[in-house]
Amino acid sequence: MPNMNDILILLPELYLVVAACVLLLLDAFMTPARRGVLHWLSIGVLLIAMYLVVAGQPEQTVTAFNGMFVRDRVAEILKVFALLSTALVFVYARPYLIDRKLYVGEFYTLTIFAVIGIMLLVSAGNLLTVYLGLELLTLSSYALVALNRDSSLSSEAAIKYFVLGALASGMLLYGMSMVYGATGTLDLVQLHTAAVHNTMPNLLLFGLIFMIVGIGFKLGAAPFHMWIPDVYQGSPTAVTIFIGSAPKLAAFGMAYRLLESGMGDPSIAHHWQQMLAVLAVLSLAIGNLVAIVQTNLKRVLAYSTISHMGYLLLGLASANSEGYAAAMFYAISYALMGTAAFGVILALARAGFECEEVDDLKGLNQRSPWLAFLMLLVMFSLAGVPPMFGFFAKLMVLQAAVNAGMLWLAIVGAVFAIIGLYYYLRVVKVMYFDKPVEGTEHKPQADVSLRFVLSLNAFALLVMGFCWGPLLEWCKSAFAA
Amino acid sequence: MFNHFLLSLLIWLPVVGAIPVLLAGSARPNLARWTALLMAVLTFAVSLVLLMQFNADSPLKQFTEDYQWISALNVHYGLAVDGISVALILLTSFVGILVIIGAWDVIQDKPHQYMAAMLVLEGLMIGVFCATDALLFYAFFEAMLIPMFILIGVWGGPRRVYATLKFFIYTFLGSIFMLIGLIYLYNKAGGSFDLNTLAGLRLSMKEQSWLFFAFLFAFAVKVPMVPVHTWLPDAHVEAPTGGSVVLAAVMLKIGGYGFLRFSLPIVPDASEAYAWLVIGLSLLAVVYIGYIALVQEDMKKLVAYSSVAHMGFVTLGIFIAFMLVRSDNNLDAAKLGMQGAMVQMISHGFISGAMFSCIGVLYDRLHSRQIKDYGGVINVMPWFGFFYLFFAMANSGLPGTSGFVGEFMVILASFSANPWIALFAAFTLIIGAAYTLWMVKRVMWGEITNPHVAEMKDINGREAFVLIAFAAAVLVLGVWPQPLIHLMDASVTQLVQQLGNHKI
Amino acid sequence: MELSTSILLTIALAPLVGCVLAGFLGRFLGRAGSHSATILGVAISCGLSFYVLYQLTTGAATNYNHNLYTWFEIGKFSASVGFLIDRLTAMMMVVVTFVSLLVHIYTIGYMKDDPGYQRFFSYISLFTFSMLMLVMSNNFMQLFFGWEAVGLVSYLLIGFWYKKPTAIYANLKAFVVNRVGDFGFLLGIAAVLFFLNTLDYATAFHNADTLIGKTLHITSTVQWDAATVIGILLFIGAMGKSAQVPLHVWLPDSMEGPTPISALIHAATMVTAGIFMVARMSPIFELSEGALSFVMVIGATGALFTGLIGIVQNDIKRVVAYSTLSQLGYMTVALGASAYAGAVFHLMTHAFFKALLFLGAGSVIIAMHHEQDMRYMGGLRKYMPITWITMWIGSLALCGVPFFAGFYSKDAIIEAVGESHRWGAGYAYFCVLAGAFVTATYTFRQMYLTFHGKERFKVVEQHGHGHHDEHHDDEHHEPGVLHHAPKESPWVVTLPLILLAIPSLLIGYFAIQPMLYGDWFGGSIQVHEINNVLGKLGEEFHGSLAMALHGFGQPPFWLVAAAFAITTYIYLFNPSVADKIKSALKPLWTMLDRKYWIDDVYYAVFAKGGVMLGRALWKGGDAAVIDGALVDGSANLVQRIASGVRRLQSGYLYHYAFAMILGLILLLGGYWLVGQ
Amino acid sequence: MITLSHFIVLGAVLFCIAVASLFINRKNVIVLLMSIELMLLAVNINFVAFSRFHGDPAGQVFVFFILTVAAAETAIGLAILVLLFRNRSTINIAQIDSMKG
Repeated sequence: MPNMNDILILLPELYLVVAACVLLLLDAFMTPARRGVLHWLSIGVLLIAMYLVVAGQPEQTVTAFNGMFVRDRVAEILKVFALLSTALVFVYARPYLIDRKLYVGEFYTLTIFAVIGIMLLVSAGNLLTVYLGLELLTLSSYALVALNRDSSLSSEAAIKYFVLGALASGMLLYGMSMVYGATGTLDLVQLHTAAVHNTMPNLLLFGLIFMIVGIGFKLGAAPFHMWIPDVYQGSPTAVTIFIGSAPKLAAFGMAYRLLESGMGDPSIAHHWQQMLAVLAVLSLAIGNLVAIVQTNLKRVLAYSTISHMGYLLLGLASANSEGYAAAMFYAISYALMGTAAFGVILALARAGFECEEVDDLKGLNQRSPWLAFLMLLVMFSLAGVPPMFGFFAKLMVLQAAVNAGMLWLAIVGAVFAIIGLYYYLRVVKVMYFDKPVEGTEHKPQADVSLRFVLSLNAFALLVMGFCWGPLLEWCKSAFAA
Repeated sequence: MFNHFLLSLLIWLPVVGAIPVLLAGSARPNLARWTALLMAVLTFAVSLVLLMQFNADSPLKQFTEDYQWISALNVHYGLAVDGISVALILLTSFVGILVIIGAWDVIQDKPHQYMAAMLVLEGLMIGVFCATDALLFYAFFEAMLIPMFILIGVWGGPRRVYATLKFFIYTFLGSIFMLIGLIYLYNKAGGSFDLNTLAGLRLSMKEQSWLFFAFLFAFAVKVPMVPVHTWLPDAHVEAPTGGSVVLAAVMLKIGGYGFLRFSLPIVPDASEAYAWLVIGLSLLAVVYIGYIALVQEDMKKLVAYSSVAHMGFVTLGIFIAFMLVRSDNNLDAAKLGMQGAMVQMISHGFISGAMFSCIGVLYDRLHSRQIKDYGGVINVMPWFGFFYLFFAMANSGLPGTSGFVGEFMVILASFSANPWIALFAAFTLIIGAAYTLWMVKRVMWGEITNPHVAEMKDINGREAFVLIAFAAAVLVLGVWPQPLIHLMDASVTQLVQQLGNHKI
Repeated sequence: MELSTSILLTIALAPLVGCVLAGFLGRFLGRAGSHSATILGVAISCGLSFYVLYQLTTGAATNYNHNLYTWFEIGKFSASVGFLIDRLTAMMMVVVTFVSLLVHIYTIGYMKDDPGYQRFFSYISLFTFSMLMLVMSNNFMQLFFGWEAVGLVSYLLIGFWYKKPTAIYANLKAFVVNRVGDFGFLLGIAAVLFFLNTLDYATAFHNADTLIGKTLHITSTVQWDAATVIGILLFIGAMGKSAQVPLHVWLPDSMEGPTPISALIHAATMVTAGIFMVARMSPIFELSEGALSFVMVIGATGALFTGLIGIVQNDIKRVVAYSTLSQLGYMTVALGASAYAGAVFHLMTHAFFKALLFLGAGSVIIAMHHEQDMRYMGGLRKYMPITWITMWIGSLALCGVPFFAGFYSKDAIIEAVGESHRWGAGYAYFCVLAGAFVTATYTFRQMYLTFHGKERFKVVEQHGHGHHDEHHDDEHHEPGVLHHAPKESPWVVTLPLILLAIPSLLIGYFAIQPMLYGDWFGGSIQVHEINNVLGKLGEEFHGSLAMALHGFGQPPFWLVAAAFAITTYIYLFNPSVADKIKSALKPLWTMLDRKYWIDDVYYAVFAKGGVMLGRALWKGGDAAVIDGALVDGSANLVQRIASGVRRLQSGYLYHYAFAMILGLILLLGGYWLVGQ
Repeated sequence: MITLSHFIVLGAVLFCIAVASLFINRKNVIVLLMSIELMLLAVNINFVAFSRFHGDPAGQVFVFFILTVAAAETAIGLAILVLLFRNRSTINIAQIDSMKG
């Protein structure tokens, strides 16, 4: 029987579920004019959840519901940043949603449900919880992508996302079934030991491969990346920014739970290490190469995401505590960079103008030097140029890879960093070196909260370049043996 | 008490100083200019304090600052200087003032951003010369690219985008491999980026070779050495005057400095084994680039190519020391070569900075850098002509100017290693004079053929100040280099002694 | 008692002060102020130089050798700025400052209408300073400083009229050719440092004997004698500066500069720096037979063959220029024969009479309104008697007619070469002997064409045309047409002529005994006993008078006399013969007129060829291979790959699904392969 | 005798059919939804078979969850399908390619 202690461990998630339902009800009874209340309330809900996560964090790792749910440092950090980036998404998205008549309660509730999915996923202690968390997240995401019901691109993106997502979760489930067949357990902790002494190693590894396909899809690693560009482009930018940030943390969490908690024994780990390395190389190559020839800014960022997931995989593939810390560090940095990058796009978009093309940024420094400067910070951070946060994140994963004896992988990562540099610089070039196109001199959004928070977000990338130590230590402490 | 944070002050004063400059905004350009000048002068003043407080007789690093930066990774915020660093810091802060004065009313488009970028650049370059932690060094080394990228891209010429992207990506390409090398060393050293610790590591020849090429690639691009030099002419041609000045005067030196701080102490055995390669490339820079400079039609490109040729002496001087120490055990000749390389770095900073300033003066009047558009400039700009000729002579290594000192010492030292090396190096006397003076002939002398040249006005007080400052530096260094040499002597001696340590 | 440092410093720096005053403040000082300042500076230098020479000659003071300050000090190597003053130096200082002073004065007249008046004075004072630094140096570094600094001033002065295309071509050529010499010179200095570990003269010469037996590894099997290498490398520097074959091509072109500097720099002082340098380095050169033979052969070649070109020149200054080349050859031959004192002695006498000839030529040029072509002169003696007489004195001295200064120095050289048994001495002896005939031929030809015979110019009085306007800037006047009758030059021009004529006449008579045979130079010049040709000659020397009288019976004199007879016949009595000879010896004449095609070959190979090579390397190496193929090529390659990969993202759902399944198969297949 | 491997093979065959139809079918989106259902059913067979094999009920519990989620998934899928048809008047997969590259 679940006892009170289990409930307490699950408190942030339960709180969010209740809050989401309340918000849903509120939305139903509130006039559209007072939707601002809902907006701020949603942000407040997320921040309170963040507080609950941090404040209720037990000293030791604890589990609830017979190990179905794990509350450890890893989960805590991932949840904090998932909630934080979602709160940022809410702040950035509002003017955009208002302009497009998408300023509806569903956006908030669906997003919060997706966040609950993320939180469940990163805390999963059982294959079943992994599946449930994942589905909660993805089902909400499908709906979010299709939020703009009148957009044909949106619905195209949604159907692609849906079909491919279903295929991926089917494969994940198929893999899980085989792992279950090979070991006879769904519990990840038991799986860890059972996996070593199983009687059907081939079946286990077969299942592992199918699970990696699921993980790869969630991360958006090549060759399971095909949905990313189209979904990023087709979704309303307010949704793209969400899909591009918090779910990456979830994907890392899922990979960590399945691979390290479940299959982390070195005798098995070396199998998936090699597979992840292959995925990493493919992601780096495809992401960086194809991004060069993109003209749509959202697609550029989509391919950039793919390449960044390649770097994240570098850390994961190291399969040691350092590597996990580096990968988590990377996921966090990417979540912050992704929200900031899309935040700038949101700040520039207006009714009837999406600011989707790279060329839409032409001469931004003339029109709005401040936003141009923020975007510059973000781009250099994404490119991994010191002293920006993104550089140190790259440094950590490269270091992890070298330390794990995968020097060649680090070199591949380095080479593709150079190719990737080009398209980030191209964005800066467009903003700073090109003259504005006549007639496109849109004023950016004047929303104070957006500008203020976006500034904080972008400057955090610079400031974190100087004091990334505490965060790194926090990440490392999560994986300390 | 001041000394405990003197270096930090030097680095961060201009960087933080850029903020009020930026805030002055484009609406108040003069406020921005004066603030920028104030910051640059303050920085120079602080660097003079550094020079006065510095004990040149000690080979030890001084003004040490060492704080744990990222304890999780054992990265330190470690700063310290030896004589070589002090000299380069002085050069940087000196040039820092002159580029701001030089850009005063030349930059009309967003002057506040220009000045701010210059200040940030200055601070970061000083940071490179101070860092004792490899990661900190790397951070400064790369961060520098951002303001320079903006400077060339925003205020540059017609092909600025191509040039600045090429500059950025080329340099990044070079250094990213160094980063991998540093990470490797970090792991090897059990988790330290401290340069002293890295220098004490024992490394097999194979490891050293890989690391050597990683470092070589990074610094060879920066210096730049043949054949990875092609970004430089493009960057120079397109950069605004101030950008070119800083690029040539200081940024290239970071390549040479990197060799001293990384290649020599960390991988001495591989450096010895591949010294022939670097020396060969250096000589190629002198001869091959000399011929290319001869036929340039764009003044800036010509000076850019001549920079490549002159920087060849820096790498030659540094690596000739290996042959001298390891094969002949001729420590004094090695010191001579190394000192020559150092003096050449400083001197080239002044001369190339001055040459680019001169071309900037011409460009501001005629908006052309093509040699063929000029001719007979001396007729209308006699004072300018004097400076132009003076710097041209310095560029061709005339004794009495700083351009001679370094090359002289390097040639003397390389003769001790191998007369053939000296023979090729000394070829600069001929080809350097040929390309520089041929340009002078076509630009300065002769009848005025272009009517626009006839309307050009001689330099104004601001331009004269910049040129006089450069000229004074070139002359003083040329007539009496000993103070500079003394400043660096203890450090160079120690470096040369370290060359003898085998690390296998 | 030693010489006083302050006096020496004053000697060196006074002209520099004059230079700075005239150069930077010339606009405020005005013309008179500028020339006064510079002349005062040089006059102080000159006076003190004479005083120093006096002190050293009388023994009132001893040699001076001290460093003023350290230029650099690195380990055991150091270079300083300092002075070494012995009799050799003092003599050079006197020659330099004396000629310079006279040229300064002369310039007042010669340049009086030139807009660059102040600039010119500034330059020649700078030259005096540089030359003094060169001769007074006590180490190789400072020597090189002076060496290049005089090159710089030479560059500036040849291109003084910077609007003239020929002038700015000539100065570039002069500088670059000199740099070829300096290239060797610098390597020579490097070799000195390598073998002797010092740049200081005194130490280097003291240890010079340690060079014996040392070799330089050229390749693993070839080794060259250290002293020979050093000697030849240093001498390459002298070949550039002293215009020895094959680096002589710049000197005739340098006549594009104003005449005073042709006299000062390109005749009397700068071009003799090489001779001085070799004499100074005698302790090193003495160690190498090979280097000295090299010196002798080069010098002899120059002495004869450049003189031949002088015969066919029509430009009055170019004749003197080729004569300078030839005389420099004589000096070099003397060096090669170990007759260093003879070379230096000839250097001194040559400085006086050649300066005289140049300044005289300048005086003629003033009178002819800057017409330099001798074919439009003739019969000038009655217009300008002082110039005429003084130039005859100079010419006779040049030809080596007994009692004139040139006789003593030149005859000594010829005899010394005759005494020498060094490899190449026979060839050299032939060259210098034949050279005597050649010298006389072009000299007398020049004198006759200029001062004697019919007037080949017309005077067309032209009024209302300002004198100033049609100065040398006016290049397009009709040849041979003058607007005023030629007249004698003002006193500032003639006074220097007279003052130079005196030593041209007398100095040889008085100075030969101590300088050549009396060990006046003391330890400044060191000659090994077996090489001491002058010592042998000294045994037969019985005073200047006897030598001159003896000279009348010697082959050189008869060669001069023969030349005199031939030229007198041709140019005074039967001018048409000249043209007949010219057409009869057409190929020979063409060869001389084209200067043995050396300039053409250099231009084609080094200038044109260099530019072509540069362009090929630039377009082929940098632009095509490095930038085109490697840099932009790889960027394009990446772009092309990217465009290809991009097409995989087809937009079709079933392709996306297929890609995922392919990925799955890839992982499965990889696992299967690893399993195998 | 029907053994575990028969079930596994059946699951595998079903799974393969489902996956294959996902990319072989180029006409109708509804067929895709059906394939997805089929894929999940294949998984379910696996789970039930393994659950029986290990004597562990957890696998069967998993199946219930999968069935529930599949229902939700299909609901969302159909909703998206309606949207798509409303916006484009077609549900032909071969025509859904406005975003590519």
